[in-house]
Amino acid sequence: MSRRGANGAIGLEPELAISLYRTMRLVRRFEETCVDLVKDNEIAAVVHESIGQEAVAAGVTAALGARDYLTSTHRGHGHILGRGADPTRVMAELMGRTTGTNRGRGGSMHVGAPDLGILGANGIVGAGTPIAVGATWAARTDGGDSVCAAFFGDGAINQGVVHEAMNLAVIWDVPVIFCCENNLYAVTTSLSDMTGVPIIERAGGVGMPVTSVDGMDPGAVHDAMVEATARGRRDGTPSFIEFRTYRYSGHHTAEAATGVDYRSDAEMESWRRRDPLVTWPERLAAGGILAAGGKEAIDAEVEALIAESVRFARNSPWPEPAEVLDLAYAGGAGDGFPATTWGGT
Amino acid sequence: MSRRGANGAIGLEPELAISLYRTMRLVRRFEETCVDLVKDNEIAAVVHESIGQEAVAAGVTAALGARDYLTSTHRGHGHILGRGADPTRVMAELMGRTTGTNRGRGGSMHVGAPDLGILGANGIVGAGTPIAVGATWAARTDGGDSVCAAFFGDGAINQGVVHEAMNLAVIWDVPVIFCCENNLYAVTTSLSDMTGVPIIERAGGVGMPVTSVDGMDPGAVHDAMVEATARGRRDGTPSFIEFRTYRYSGHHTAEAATGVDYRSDAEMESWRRRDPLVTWPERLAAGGILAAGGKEAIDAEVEALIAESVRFARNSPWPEPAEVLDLAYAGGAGDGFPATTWGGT
Amino acid sequence: MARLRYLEALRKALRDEMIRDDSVIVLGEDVEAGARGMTTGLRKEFGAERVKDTPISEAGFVGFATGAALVGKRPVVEFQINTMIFQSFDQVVNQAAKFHLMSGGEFRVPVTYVFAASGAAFGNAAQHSDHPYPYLLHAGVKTVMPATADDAYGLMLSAIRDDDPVALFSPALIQGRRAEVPDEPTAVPLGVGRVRRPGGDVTVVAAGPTIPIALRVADKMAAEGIELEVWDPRSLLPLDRDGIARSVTKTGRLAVIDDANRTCGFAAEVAAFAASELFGHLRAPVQRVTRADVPISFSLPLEAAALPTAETLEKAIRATLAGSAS
Amino acid sequence: MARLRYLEALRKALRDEMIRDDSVIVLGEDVEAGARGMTTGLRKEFGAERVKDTPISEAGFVGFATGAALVGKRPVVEFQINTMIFQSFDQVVNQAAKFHLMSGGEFRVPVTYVFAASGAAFGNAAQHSDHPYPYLLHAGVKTVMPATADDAYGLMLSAIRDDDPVALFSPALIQGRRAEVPDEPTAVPLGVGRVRRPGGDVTVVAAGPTIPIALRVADKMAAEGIELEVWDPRSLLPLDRDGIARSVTKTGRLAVIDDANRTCGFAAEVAAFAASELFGHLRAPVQRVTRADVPISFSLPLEAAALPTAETLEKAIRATLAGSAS
Ligand SMILES: Cc1ncc(C[n+]2csc(CCOP(=O)(O)OP(=O)(O)O)c2C)c(N)n1
Ligand SMILES: Cc1ncc(C[n+]2csc(CCOP(=O)(O)OP(=O)(O)O)c2C)c(N)n1
Ligand SMILES: [Mg+2]
Ligand SMILES: [Mg+2]
Repeated sequence: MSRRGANGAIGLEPELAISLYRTMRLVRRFEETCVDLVKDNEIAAVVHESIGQEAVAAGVTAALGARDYLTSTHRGHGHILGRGADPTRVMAELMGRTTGTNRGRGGSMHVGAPDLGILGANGIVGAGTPIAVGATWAARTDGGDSVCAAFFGDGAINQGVVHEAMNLAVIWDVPVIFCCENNLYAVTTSLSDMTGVPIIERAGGVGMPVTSVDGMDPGAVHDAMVEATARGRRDGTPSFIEFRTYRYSGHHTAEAATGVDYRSDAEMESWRRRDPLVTWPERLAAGGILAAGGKEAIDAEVEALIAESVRFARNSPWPEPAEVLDLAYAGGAGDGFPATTWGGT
Repeated sequence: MSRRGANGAIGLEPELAISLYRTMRLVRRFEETCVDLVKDNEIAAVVHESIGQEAVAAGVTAALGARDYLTSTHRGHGHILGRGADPTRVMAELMGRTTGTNRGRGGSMHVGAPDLGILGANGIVGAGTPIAVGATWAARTDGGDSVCAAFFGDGAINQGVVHEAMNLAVIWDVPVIFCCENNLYAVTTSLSDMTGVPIIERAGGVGMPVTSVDGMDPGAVHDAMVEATARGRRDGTPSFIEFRTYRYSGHHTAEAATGVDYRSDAEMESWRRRDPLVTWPERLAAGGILAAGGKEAIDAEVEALIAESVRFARNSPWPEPAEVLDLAYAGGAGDGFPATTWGGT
Repeated sequence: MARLRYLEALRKALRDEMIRDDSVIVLGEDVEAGARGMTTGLRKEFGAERVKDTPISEAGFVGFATGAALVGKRPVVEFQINTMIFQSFDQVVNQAAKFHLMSGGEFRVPVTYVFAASGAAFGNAAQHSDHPYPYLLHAGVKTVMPATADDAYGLMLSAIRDDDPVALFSPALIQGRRAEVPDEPTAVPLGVGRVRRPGGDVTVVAAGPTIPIALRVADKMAAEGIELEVWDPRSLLPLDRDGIARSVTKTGRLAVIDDANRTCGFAAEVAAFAASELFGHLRAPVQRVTRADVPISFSLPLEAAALPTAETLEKAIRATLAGSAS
Repeated sequence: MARLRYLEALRKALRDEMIRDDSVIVLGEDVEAGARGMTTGLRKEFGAERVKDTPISEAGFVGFATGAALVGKRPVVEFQINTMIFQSFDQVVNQAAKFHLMSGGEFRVPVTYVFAASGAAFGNAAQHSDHPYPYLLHAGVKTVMPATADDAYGLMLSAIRDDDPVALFSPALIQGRRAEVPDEPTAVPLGVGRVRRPGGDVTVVAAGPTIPIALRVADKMAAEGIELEVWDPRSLLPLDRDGIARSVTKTGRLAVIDDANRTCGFAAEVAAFAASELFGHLRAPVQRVTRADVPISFSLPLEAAALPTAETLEKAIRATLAGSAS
């Protein structure tokens, strides 16, 4: 992993600093495009946008190595794309096509990719955390030094299974980095109403190093991850990192239609002023890392990629209804499974 | 509640100090009798003895008031008897008779008693804790000052639901006293292998006052409870108390038959030397609280009570098979429940 | 009478009961803001002690509701997503559902579990598309699934007033539908079914989201002179077996269309009941039209292929008329 | 061949697979000490990395097993108590069981869940006496329940080698029974039933702890000249429907005796299958002999009254011979 170079305020290798911007830009534009596609019924149901939280995804994934793992959440496009999943295949997945990462079976909340160590996004709050611990433990039994970034939100801290998973990681020395994206809300409920103490105390009580960092600063995110992953690789210590961040959109694309109202304009405004898509390139420019026109070039490249993703997805085939049972079981659903005579196809 | 009097080493009102002994003696002899009855097949299945842990049950329950609540565990005879349940009816329950506290439907792991605020023992590790929080919250909505002692073991600290329950108590100001009987083992597993930090740190991380006391000293147990209940009544604060204790028997009456071996003789011996059934009356005698012959009189009284319990239970009727469906539902299992045509009776 | 949407009817029933009975409280994720529609405005009207947002702690708050019920409350617990029952499974089936018996009848647990927007609904994918009532039926938990706004209203009243845990499923696909709902509280008792459309040729047992499907097929086949009797149990446990028996005695033919998984599902229960108790009246194989026992895929063609449909029902009905298994 | 107890056969199968395949690991509460018998000695033989005691965190360690399976292990998870599946229900039915499909076939979850001493056993009371396989069947989880030591051995091998989650129930009431078990690893495939006793008059489908009951009734009735065919599916999902069909085609009569709850239970599934697919062969009502759909009371007379028994089975068989519902 690239460590701090000698670039003053930024303190990261220029290449890395720029790639963080590129990731954030990719995620932002990917999701903005998804929102349009949901409106147009080209993406079914809803998507949970991470718009505003891109710095976390970019910083965390940039700190992972090739043999590391990641578990994601309902709000996971950033994690997946940051980790290097092909946007065309992710877009195809979101549009339900056979060319998708999950052949259209998963959709937005279940994107996975074995070759990238992405052990699935998860539609169930907190449920990915014990899976992360088990996979990472298993991967290290043959002497490997894998670590894992297990994402979840502030709301997930109140799920019992997250607590159980953290304890398993502690007692069995499994270097999962519990990456808590604290965007202050779980749907409409405010974190401050749902816990009696700062979120890192909850994790600290289980017995792992904890830290809280500015989730609007991809460099700070990255640095915290580098420290946690190094410690984890070395001696198996899990870590908990709180990333203080904010989602600019609603809980999902259908929130507006429900008429709920739980955030003040002032609050939203204050976080918008810290938009990493604006502040980070400004810092890069000020530090001389991003030359004039550099941002625009990245933006154009991202734009082309997104356009290509949508084109690819639109041109991809839908699964056939007759395939409905094909993946019910790893060995197929043969004789003896009611599915085969349920009469549907 | 009786607070400390002026009795030197003991520091409790003499009456209370003596009643703690009586409770411990009752529980000890009740359970020793149960062990015999299990051997003779007069009690079905197994019982989980709390022999060695009586000081916790006695001290905790002595600090509760009339309108307080209690949830118990698989190892709950002490909690139930300490709270004042009639030993004859508890014994009848354990022997499966209609005169039992639960009409024979519950058995050892499910004893309950609404009039005493005993909201059930529970065969599922940790499962009573959220029930305790809900009941205590509800009881206080009309301005009452109830608190609740929710018992569980050291092993239960790793159940997610216990963590969830503790958090609910914190955020909703529900004065449940989380009474953790740390007897160092969950069946054969050692607490030190199953958590990375001292048990009270786990609870402390959720945001409530925690303390750890000597669970072999009923006076210390009682004092800690008095402090916690007073705080709870006053401002709704939940508390967590670790009682360091030890079970002299196996996990349950059938353990010996399984041949497991997980505790050293030296360890067992060291805890036996601290047996509260021996040390407490010695201290009472030394402090002049228990006059010569006082212990023997209590012991004789307890013996008579136990004998009467067994007699009562033996002479009580068994439920009739035809009653099998009667308590399936609060309104009975009428038409429309498959039970009624299952053909069994 | 007012013409209300299903979801509005649930809300009205809940509100009416909260007015009538102080012990009724509401718990769940985002119930204060009313994210799921059923609880909108209730926090403001009834206050913080009676309408409580919970943390994302399903086992914890279900257990909490049990405790509150033991000492006199009548909690209504909203599950934001149908599969959230899984997180709290022990607290529902091993605690709340068994408490009355285990206590020798000393305690009661009058809790209502509402499953908001249950079932599949166009792209919710594998973890959010289940219709998990058969798990509760197997556990002996009273369970209702209204198909129309009037029944939603009446069954919600009964559920809240019942002294046992009752689960109410509010299927995503029908909770926007409207019907006339009485202004005065009128409870629909548990365990009483309803003929949705009378007919003499084939009994079609359907429930919740499969009622509109069954009615559509009935309309279509009526044009050919085939009269389906669409029979809605409304309450899945207790189950109005006498009502099913009356219908099958008349028609001699039974098809069950159900939106849960097939194996050990509700359709299996109805079919098994018929195979035992109505055998002498059956003139043809019982037909089960269900989900395909496969997790629901995200992609819409696969989602549709896994769900029970008008086409599969029609096929099954033609099979039973021909006297063959489908 | 060695004459082994059922539990010893499970242990032998597990040990043989651990020797054969390094990726097999064992997780559960008190598996190191072998509190439940199946894992005794394995920690010593295979070491700390392959035999791991877990905290009392069922959801956590089931999820852990899923994760380990995703990257190449074959975990065997022992549930100390049958109802512990409830704590981990989401991790089993909403995660492990759906993972393969949700991932578009990219991941496999070869985990075996063993339910030690499942079912009722003389005084374990309401929370420890369930036989929760119908929940898993409804969720589509492959499930086996061997009735004899040889099948326990052979099905355990198949379960471990299978690339999907498989649940194995080891009923308390029969896991002490002995049978001849081959010395060489011989797998019993999933989905293949077995005639336990041939007979031409009535097909009795039984499984696990109800096999000895069915055989007892068969012996008794044989004295009267009534020949029961006792048919053991062994694997409940996949289910050898062809085998059931062969038997019912011959006998024309079917009784199912099952140790789970009645509503939406395994007996309901078999009865529903027969009512659809075997209708033309049935000469009498299908009989379901099950638990009574009530939590199991502690008191022995009530426990016995709630379970399926030889008496109720005999009554049901006489009813089917008389052509009536029981
Ligand atoms: C166990 C569980 N409970 C409830 C839900 C419904 N739900 C989906 S996302 C969400 C909020 C999650 O909040 P948080 O963890 O803070 O993540 P964020 O949405 O803010 O990214 C809820 C309640 C769920 N999917 N899983
Ligand atoms: C959720 C759950 N998991 C496992 C069990 C099986 N079990 C019963 S008691 C017990 C050990 C409990 O240990 P601890 O909480 O320390 O209480 P102790 O027995 O020491 O009093 C276990 C694992 C159970 N009853 N419930
Ligand atoms: Mg959040
Ligand atoms: Mg313990």
